[in-house]
Amino acid sequence: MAMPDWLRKLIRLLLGLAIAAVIWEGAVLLFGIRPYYLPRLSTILMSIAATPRAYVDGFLRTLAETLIGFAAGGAFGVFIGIAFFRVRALREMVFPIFVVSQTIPVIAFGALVVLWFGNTLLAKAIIAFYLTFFPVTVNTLLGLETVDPKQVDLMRSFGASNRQLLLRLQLPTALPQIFVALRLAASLSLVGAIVGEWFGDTTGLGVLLLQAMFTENVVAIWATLLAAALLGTGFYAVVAAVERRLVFWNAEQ
Amino acid sequence: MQAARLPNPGPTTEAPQAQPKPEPLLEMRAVSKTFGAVAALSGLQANIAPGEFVTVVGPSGCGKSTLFNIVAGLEEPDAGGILRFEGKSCHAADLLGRVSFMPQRDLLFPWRNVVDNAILALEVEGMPRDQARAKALKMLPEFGLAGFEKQYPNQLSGGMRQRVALMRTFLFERDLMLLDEPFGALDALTRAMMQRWLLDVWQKYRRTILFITHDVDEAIFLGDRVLVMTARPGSVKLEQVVDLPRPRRPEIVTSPEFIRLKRTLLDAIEEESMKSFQSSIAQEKSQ
Amino acid sequence: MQAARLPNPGPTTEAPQAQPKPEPLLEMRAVSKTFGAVAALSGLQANIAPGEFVTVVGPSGCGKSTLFNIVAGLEEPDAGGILRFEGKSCHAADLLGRVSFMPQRDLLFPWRNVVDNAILALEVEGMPRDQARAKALKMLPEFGLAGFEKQYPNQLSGGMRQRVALMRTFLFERDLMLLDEPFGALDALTRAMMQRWLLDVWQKYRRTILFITHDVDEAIFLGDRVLVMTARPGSVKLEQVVDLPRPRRPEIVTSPEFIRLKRTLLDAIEEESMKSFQSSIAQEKSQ
Amino acid sequence: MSRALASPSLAVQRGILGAVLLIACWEGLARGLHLPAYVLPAVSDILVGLWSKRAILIDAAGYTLLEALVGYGLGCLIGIGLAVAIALAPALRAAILPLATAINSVPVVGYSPLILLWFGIGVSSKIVMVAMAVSFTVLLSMLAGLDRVDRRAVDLMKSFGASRFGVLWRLRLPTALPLLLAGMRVSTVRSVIVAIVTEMLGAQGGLGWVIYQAVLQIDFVQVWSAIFVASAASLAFFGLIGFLERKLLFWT
Amino acid sequence: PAAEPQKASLRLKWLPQAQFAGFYVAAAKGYYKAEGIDLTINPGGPNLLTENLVATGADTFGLSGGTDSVFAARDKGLPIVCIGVSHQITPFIFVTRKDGPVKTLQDFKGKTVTTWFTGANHVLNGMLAKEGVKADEVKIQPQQVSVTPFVDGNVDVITATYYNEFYTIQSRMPKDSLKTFVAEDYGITFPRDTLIVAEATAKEKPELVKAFLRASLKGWKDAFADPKGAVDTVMAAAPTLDRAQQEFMLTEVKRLMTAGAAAKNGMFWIDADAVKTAHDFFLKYGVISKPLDLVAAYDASFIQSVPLADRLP
Ligand SMILES: Nc1ncnc2c1ncn2[C@@H]1O[C@H](COP(=O)(O)OP(=O)(O)OP(=O)(O)O)[C@@H](O)[C@H]1O
Ligand SMILES: Nc1ncnc2c1ncn2[C@@H]1O[C@H](COP(=O)(O)OP(=O)(O)OP(=O)(O)O)[C@@H](O)[C@H]1O
Ligand SMILES: [Mg+2]
Ligand SMILES: [Mg+2]
Repeated sequence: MAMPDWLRKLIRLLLGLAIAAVIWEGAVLLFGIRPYYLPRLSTILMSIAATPRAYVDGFLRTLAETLIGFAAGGAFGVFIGIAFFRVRALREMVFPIFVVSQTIPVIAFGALVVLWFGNTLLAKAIIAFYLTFFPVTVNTLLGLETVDPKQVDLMRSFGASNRQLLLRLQLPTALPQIFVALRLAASLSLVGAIVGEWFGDTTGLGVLLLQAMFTENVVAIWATLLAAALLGTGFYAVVAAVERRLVFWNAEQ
Repeated sequence: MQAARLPNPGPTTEAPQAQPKPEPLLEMRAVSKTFGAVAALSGLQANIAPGEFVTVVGPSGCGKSTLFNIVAGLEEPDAGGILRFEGKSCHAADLLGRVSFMPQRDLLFPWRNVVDNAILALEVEGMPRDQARAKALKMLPEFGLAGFEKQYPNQLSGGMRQRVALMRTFLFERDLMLLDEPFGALDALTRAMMQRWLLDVWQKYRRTILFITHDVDEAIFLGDRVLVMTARPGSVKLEQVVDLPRPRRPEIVTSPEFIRLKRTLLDAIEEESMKSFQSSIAQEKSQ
Repeated sequence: MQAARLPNPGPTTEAPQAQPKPEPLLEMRAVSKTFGAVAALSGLQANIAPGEFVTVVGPSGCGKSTLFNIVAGLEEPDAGGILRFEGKSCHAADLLGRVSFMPQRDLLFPWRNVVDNAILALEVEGMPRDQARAKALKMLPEFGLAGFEKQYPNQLSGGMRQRVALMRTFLFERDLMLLDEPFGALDALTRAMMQRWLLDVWQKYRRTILFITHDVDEAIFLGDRVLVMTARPGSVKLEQVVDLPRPRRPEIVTSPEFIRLKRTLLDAIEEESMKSFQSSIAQEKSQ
Repeated sequence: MSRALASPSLAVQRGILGAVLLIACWEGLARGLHLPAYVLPAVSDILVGLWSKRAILIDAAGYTLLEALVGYGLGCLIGIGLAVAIALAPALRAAILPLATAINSVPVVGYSPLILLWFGIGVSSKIVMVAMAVSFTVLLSMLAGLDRVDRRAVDLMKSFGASRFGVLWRLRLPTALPLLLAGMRVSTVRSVIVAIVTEMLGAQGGLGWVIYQAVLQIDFVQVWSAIFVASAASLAFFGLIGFLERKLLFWT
Repeated sequence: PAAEPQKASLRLKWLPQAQFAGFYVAAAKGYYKAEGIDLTINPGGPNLLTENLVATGADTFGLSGGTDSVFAARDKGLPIVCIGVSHQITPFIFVTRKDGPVKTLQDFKGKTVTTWFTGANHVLNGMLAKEGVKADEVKIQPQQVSVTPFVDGNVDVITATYYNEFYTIQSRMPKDSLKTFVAEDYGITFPRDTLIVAEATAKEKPELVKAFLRASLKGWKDAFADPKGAVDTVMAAAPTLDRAQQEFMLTEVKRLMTAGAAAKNGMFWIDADAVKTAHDFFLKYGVISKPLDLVAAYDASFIQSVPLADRLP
């Protein structure tokens, strides 16, 4: 039962991609779009094939940074969301500072980042983390606040401790909301990793992108964009799949 | 009250005495509760003896659920109200975890299947999951839920949901049980069976039960005492001792004593219901 | 059934005849519905004449709400089932918007106050809000909700929520009304008043009503005909015509005809309820 | 309810307390360790710098806020519009979602050469970038909110003969509102950031431009002054949406 | 040389490309190791300020923006010293269409000119001033990454480095359709790509600095001797680069590094006159707030410690 369904989805996906590819290639040829605006897909793919190692290495490195940043940001976001939910005073004191922290463009502080964390994988992961944790915090808090007070009452009447209340009622209720943020965070952590690589690094999709941008190598720009899109969509799809498994009761579609 | 013929009524022992005991399990005095402009309870006074089965009836919106929330420890009564449990004066909050409470809405958790919803309280108490599940599985047939242990709440009928909620409450074994219209959505027979079964449990384990219902027959059939509440703001209008012998047979509903009790109670309720309608209408007029 | 003494019973006209008409409003034949492994309905067959008041009773979980969902147009029956409405064969979905449906759970919207919840259907129909509100405000006292028009659902008692849901259904004026345990959470008197009121409305506007209840007294007191459903998978076990004269007085519940009808129905229901419990237990055993 | 009950003045007091503590730590750290300005200037220095450059900074902030606000508005419209389109025609979901994710998984700055190329170096390219960043967040939040609806409530609406649009307007939108507004709240800060970052890559004005210039001149006091202004603007924006949220979500 | 190689890092002003070929070649061939230095080459990036990183000690050496950024850093009190200058003449030019309306600097009036605000703008202003054109008569706009607006004719004059943008423009427009304006023609020289160290390093580890220069010079000489090999080395670090462009870049960079005083004094020569001219120029236009101690800022002693023969390309 599961197998054909799985296969059908895959085939549909591949078919969709193939159609998109044909449209792209066809449109460029048909309308004679100049390569500086939009190169042919085949040209882009060929350029990737010419130096596959660079793209594979870049992909893997960026993936690692993204994953670390995402995991840290997600965990921290949920944790802080819970802390804010529990301790109102803490939220009122710290939440505005969090908001402020999000208004600081990291890109302005490349030197500081290198200064503090060096040219390490950690530095990029930290930037990914920095972009990720805030939406998760906000949504966790929101999710925890939408719990039906009657259900809380029920649990309390069973003598549930705060911890039990949290694990058995509040977190499951907040889970759908948390996952919305996690899906967002999947994209943001990639952004963080790529921007992080702009601070003087040697491998990664961000490096490739920067290089292509400033040598005005449009084909390489698109090649890197495609690689980043693949990474981002893949990661997003994984998060969404985990969500479907964990938040089964909320599935409307 | 319909006659209930059970497949296996099981042995029923003699009922405990309904006379007020010297030391009540739960004592309430001058309990009031106001929500903003709405006074839900006002100066309520009642004693519940250990092992007693007390039923509560009253017009809709008179504060029955509010009373239960207080006894379950979920709401503090307004200042001035006195609560005593097991002889000791206490705050409502002290009662948390000491009474088993079935709320009016089933409040099942959508991410838990039937069994896991049922064992919620056991888990909270710290019982290992497997053990709790085994215990719950054994009880499923008694609640007419056998074969449904893996279903999720959105796949259940209204009555089934209520039975799951009831089972959850029963598995949380406490001296005092608060049941807020537990049989509201059950069909006549299931209801009759559950009533018999509840009486069995009560007599076997000597739990004290406070039971809200809208069905006067049910109130009399089950209770040692029936509390009739006044219209909002609620207080106790009438405490009617039900001196029918136990075990009570289903046929008892046609007995003259039963009919007499029912008449008394209905008159009291009706008076209050009328009040609550009239005050509704008066309010409407005055606007 | 408790005796209901209304403040103002109002004039009641002669009831329409309960004999099957040549042209039924709603016709169902061989209607089945399966959810995965659970067969909820199987080969159900029934006709509802225009203007008829049909009550439905049956064991909990037998498929009553499922039947209503189909008639409301929300679920398609399994292939092979035949539905005819106003003489024309149709899909379930064609019935959307043509019957007024009160679901078993109140489903009030938390962001709308009492009045705005009540006028939901009117708004959907396109009536201007002010007009709809004015209409609803006039009906509030009849539903015992006067003075509560500005409250939000989380501030209402269980019975009040149900009355708001009921009002919402009444304001959606359609020939066929489906009421799924509308009086489940009401106290005896409110319930009796609502029953009387429902009969009034029915006779005045000649709406056709399908009414699910767990209370056999209620089923007989209200209905022209009582459908008793079998245990799951549900079908019609018995169609009992209630040939009591209308208007029916509250005292009718003690009349011998009434008791006789009740006996017949209870026997039928009991048999089915037993089955559903036994099959539950059998299922349990076979696992 | 709980929100309404909480004393706002206490919340504000705590917020101020938090800010004061942070600033004190910062000032102490910078002064105590004699950190040079290019590592971390003291807050007092930044405030002095801010005051002396106030004319430039106010101009720049106006420029950036214009971009951020217009982009934000546009992004919200697009995000909500797409979500509504998906809700009305579920078949679109399979087409829109993967595309939106793919587009969004590339950092907005990655597009900057293309966007700058297509929309020029002026205000419009910033607006496009902000709109892109905001619309995705809003789309996701809104979709999640729309999907959260109770199926039985949808059934009820359908039984009243409500069209897809009727269900959407009267049921799904109110249900989605809390999540939508949370998404919009998070997006406020992002919109300012994206505007600034894009400005740093090429612009004719704005806070990002000021920061860029200041970095080149190794004037870190000015960098921080601009950041302070940006933070204040974002914070105000965030607060505004938060305020709207509390007004609109009275029932939670 | 010491038994234990000393750890050090070189922060470039940009990502790996032929502009820095010599350093990569020296590293690949082990010249640094031979001098007892375990060198890491760290690429730069947008908003990464080499002066800042070297001043704070995050990196030992830096190939920073140019004389302009060294002045700015010293002006702001960053403790860095320039130990060598790579590009002896202004590495960028202003490009217009030969058949376009702009024939002389006077024609810049009312035209759209894009430039980088990273120093090139000062050169442009200086050139215009020399010709008596006021800066506000010209529509000077920040230049974006792409040359497409120029190619499409939306911009009249564009700024281009010899080794990068000028190549890109030429790949899309024939070279003979372009007209260029060169700073040196207006008496302005703007040496760029400066090698810097922290003051502390200069004072405490002069041997390390000298060793670094020796190895780097060897690398550069090798790179110029074998341009193809040098581009291979660079492309090993950045495989997606365009080879033709890198080869072009190396040729141009060689020209810039060996122009002016370097022809006689060798690569990385610090031309005190050029530095002084630039300093006075910046002072005049208010880019730096006060006169700087040029001797302290530009320490030629390190480069002079390398025998001239090893410096000449
Ligand atoms: N949280 C609340 N805020 C405001 N008013 C409330 C709240 N809870 C209950 N009330 C009001 O208190 C009164 C009593 O409500 P309660 O739920 O106790 O009634 P009840 O006796 O259980 O009624 P029912 O039989 O209909 O369930 C009602 O008028 C209700 O509107
Ligand atoms: N969505 C669903 N998925 C799976 N099973 C369902 C679903 N809806 C209903 N069922 C099953 O169908 C059967 C009939 O349910 P239904 O709600 O129609 O019962 P009912 O007669 O209304 O019961 P009650 O009187 O308790 O409300 C039940 O066994 C229920 O578990
Ligand atoms: Mg109640
Ligand atoms: Mg049902």
